[in-house]
Amino acid sequence: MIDKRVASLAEAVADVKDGSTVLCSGFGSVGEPVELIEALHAQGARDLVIVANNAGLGDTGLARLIGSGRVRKIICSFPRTADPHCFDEAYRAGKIELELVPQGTLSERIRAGGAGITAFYTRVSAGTDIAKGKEVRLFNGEPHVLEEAIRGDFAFIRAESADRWGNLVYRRAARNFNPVMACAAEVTVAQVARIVELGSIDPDHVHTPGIFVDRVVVVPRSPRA
Amino acid sequence: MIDKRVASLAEAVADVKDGSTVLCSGFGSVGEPVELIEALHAQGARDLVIVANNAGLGDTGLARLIGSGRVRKIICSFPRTADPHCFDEAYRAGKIELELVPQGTLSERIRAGGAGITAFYTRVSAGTDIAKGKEVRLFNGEPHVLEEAIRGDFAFIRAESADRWGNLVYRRAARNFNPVMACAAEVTVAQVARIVELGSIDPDHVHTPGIFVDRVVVVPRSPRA
Amino acid sequence: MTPLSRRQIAWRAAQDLPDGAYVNLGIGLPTLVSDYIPEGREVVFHSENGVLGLGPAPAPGEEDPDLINAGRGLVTIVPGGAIVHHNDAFLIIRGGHLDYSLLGAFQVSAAGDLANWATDDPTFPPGLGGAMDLAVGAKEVRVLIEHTTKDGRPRLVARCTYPLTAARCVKRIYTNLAVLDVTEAGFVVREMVAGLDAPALQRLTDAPLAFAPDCGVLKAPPLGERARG
Amino acid sequence: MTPLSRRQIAWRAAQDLPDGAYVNLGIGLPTLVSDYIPEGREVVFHSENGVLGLGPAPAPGEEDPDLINAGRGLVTIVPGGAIVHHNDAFLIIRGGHLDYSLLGAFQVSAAGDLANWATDDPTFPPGLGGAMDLAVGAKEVRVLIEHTTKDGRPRLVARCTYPLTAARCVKRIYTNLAVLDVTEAGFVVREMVAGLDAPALQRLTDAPLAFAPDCGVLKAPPLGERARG
Repeated sequence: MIDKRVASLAEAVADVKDGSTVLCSGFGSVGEPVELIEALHAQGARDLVIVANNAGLGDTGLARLIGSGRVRKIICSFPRTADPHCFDEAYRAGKIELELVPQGTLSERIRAGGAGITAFYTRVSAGTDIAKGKEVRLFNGEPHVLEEAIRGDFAFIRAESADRWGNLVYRRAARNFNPVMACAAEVTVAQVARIVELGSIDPDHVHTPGIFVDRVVVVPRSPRA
Repeated sequence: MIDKRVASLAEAVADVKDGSTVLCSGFGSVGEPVELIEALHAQGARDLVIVANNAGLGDTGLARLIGSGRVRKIICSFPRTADPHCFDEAYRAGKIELELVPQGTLSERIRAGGAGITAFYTRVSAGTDIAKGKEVRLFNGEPHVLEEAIRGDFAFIRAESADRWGNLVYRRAARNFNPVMACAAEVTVAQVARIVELGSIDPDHVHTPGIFVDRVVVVPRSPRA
Repeated sequence: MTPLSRRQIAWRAAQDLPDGAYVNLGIGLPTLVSDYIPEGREVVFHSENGVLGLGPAPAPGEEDPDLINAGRGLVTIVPGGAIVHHNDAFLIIRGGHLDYSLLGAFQVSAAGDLANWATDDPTFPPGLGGAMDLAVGAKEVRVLIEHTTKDGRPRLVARCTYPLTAARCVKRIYTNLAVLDVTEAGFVVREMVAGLDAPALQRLTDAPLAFAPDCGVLKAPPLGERARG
Repeated sequence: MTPLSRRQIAWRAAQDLPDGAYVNLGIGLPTLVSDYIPEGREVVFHSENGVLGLGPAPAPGEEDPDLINAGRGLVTIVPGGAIVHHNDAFLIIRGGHLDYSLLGAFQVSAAGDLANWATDDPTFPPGLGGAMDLAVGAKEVRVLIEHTTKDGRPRLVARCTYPLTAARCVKRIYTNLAVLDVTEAGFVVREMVAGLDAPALQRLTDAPLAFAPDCGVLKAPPLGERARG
């Protein structure tokens, strides 16, 4: 029997080792698996490489992880969200390495990691400072940048509902990076608002099939503010 | 007002020119826009390049187009379906050029065409006859083949339902190549079993957003055999 | 001479979007554009975080915390809207599926070069977001921008001094003072606000300006800050 | 000596699939495997055309024309199943998400080379399908194959004479006569049918065979053609 449910957040993140690469979904706080990241903070792993769109806001989730000095490097597109003081302080103090990637290239590199595509050529960033040091090649007379796949040791994602096989359904714009990151890690851990019966999700409406998901942990949504 | 409905199959394919590249969806006959292809046959365009998984079966759809000598070249993964006599005859007579592509590479090249990814490296086919003449490059010591994007002048696809914006919903395994090909052509034409009211498809359940679809023509499903 | 307000710049840009257009709205000024589409037109707004059919800000009490735009502002989704994941949101952008990308900017050059992701302040962490993808991928890139910085320096320049987002990508610019096209010959002014003359606009611009023969008056109706904005 | 039937080969391969495995079934013999998963195990079958959770053939009257497997046979979908588009079906394949790929073959070499897409007959149009993707992408590739051709020539060979699908990819082979692993040292026989001895099996194989110390008897229950098959 396939049952990917785990009993606690602590159990869900227990085996993240120092030095791991962790893909963290979300666009700002929407779709962010903030409780998983908080559990990782409590677990204590250090020297992490984080792949995310942002670099945390306020003092929770990614921001706390960065503020506590656990993150060696962040690969992201937009570290400047509302109140990014944890990242800002670490960045200004030279305590965190930043690899800045255009958002679409970031998403595509993660997808490539999940899809068995080792590298690809894109026009995005050609001729800019971001392409410095990267291979550039002409196709149809236009410069293209070679970009390589990204994979995680772990992916932390967040969904609205799941069945015990790990089939996931998202709500509205909380989908964002979740289906992409779910594909691209050795271990994908999903925090979900609720568990539904196996077979209750129409196969045509599954957003992330369970084949991509290793662990599911329930974190009820807080009441809407 | 956005209204992508066209009144007839003939109108939907009227501007396909001789020499066009046409992406035709379907896996065998499931998800195949057979009435659109029949309309193209009636329209008379010649010297076509067809991109499809198969090369037609029996005497309808792609098979008829090939049998009538309208197809100069086919790019596909598996020409040998049940009763492929139209393709077989043309192939044996040297009347059709065949570019054989692994199915996943075919799908990925089409997606790349839709996604603005000009080329990519994959391990698939490295070291085989299919990779002959292609650029091979080592990543992590393993040979990879460089594959380039495919785009169509037209994509013919098939869906279960559509709204007037061209948002599409598929049923079960009839989804197959449809969402992929919808993205990768200058003009995407969808035959659909029925039109539904704008707003009646849950935004979380749209399979192909209307941004990819230029024309929608209704072809009721024939009663199930 | 009365410069346009930020909302009036957004209003002006909205008037040029044709019925049926698919349009991405970048962070900042552009996100205001969706409030001002003329009656009777259907324009589909795309947001890099996977929303197609972005609607106006929600009425009080109708906020959905899972529905935000690229600037993390709460939005609605219109009938006919669709949600896609991030990778498909950028397939749409990079694959040339958007008719227009409306972007903010620090600087735009007379060649259409765009700089909108980093300044020359090394202590200010840069932020790319989807700007590079949008600048390269959309069929047409338009910029909404204040004509000068707060301390009066031109943002429309002969050459960008800030790092580029993409070269030669901007086709039209809406500022608080003028509407300009970027042509092979550089900036061409299509409209400017009443009370401003050509020499005055030129003094606020760091690249030679040409003026269209039919150069018109840039005007917009009075627009209050919307209660729901 | 009684060789296994095609359904018995499928049955034998099914016994080795562990609970929770994600498995692709190739065209032909492998598609029969889903009928024979032991009671109490949940194995999720994937089909290249975008079905996860492939179930058995439908009961008469319950056919769904939109639900087919890679061989175009009508199938069902189990509770917990999911549909994906073709590109995601191959993301799953190429991205290493499948635990096992079960494939048919024309030839397999002692090095694990697989040939299953073209013969040496130039008038026979070749067909790749998803075989190259599956051979490279799955965590483990297993082959189901008749031990010899209809006219008695070996299919397990020292070197493939037909064009390769992929080199060094096959780890285990189920034939009508034996179960073999492909090791660094070549074919190792794990089981063979009763009544067959090592020299006899060697004569039907075009590469040296080693025999596992615990080499067992290959057996399968009698299996009729299922009414619903």
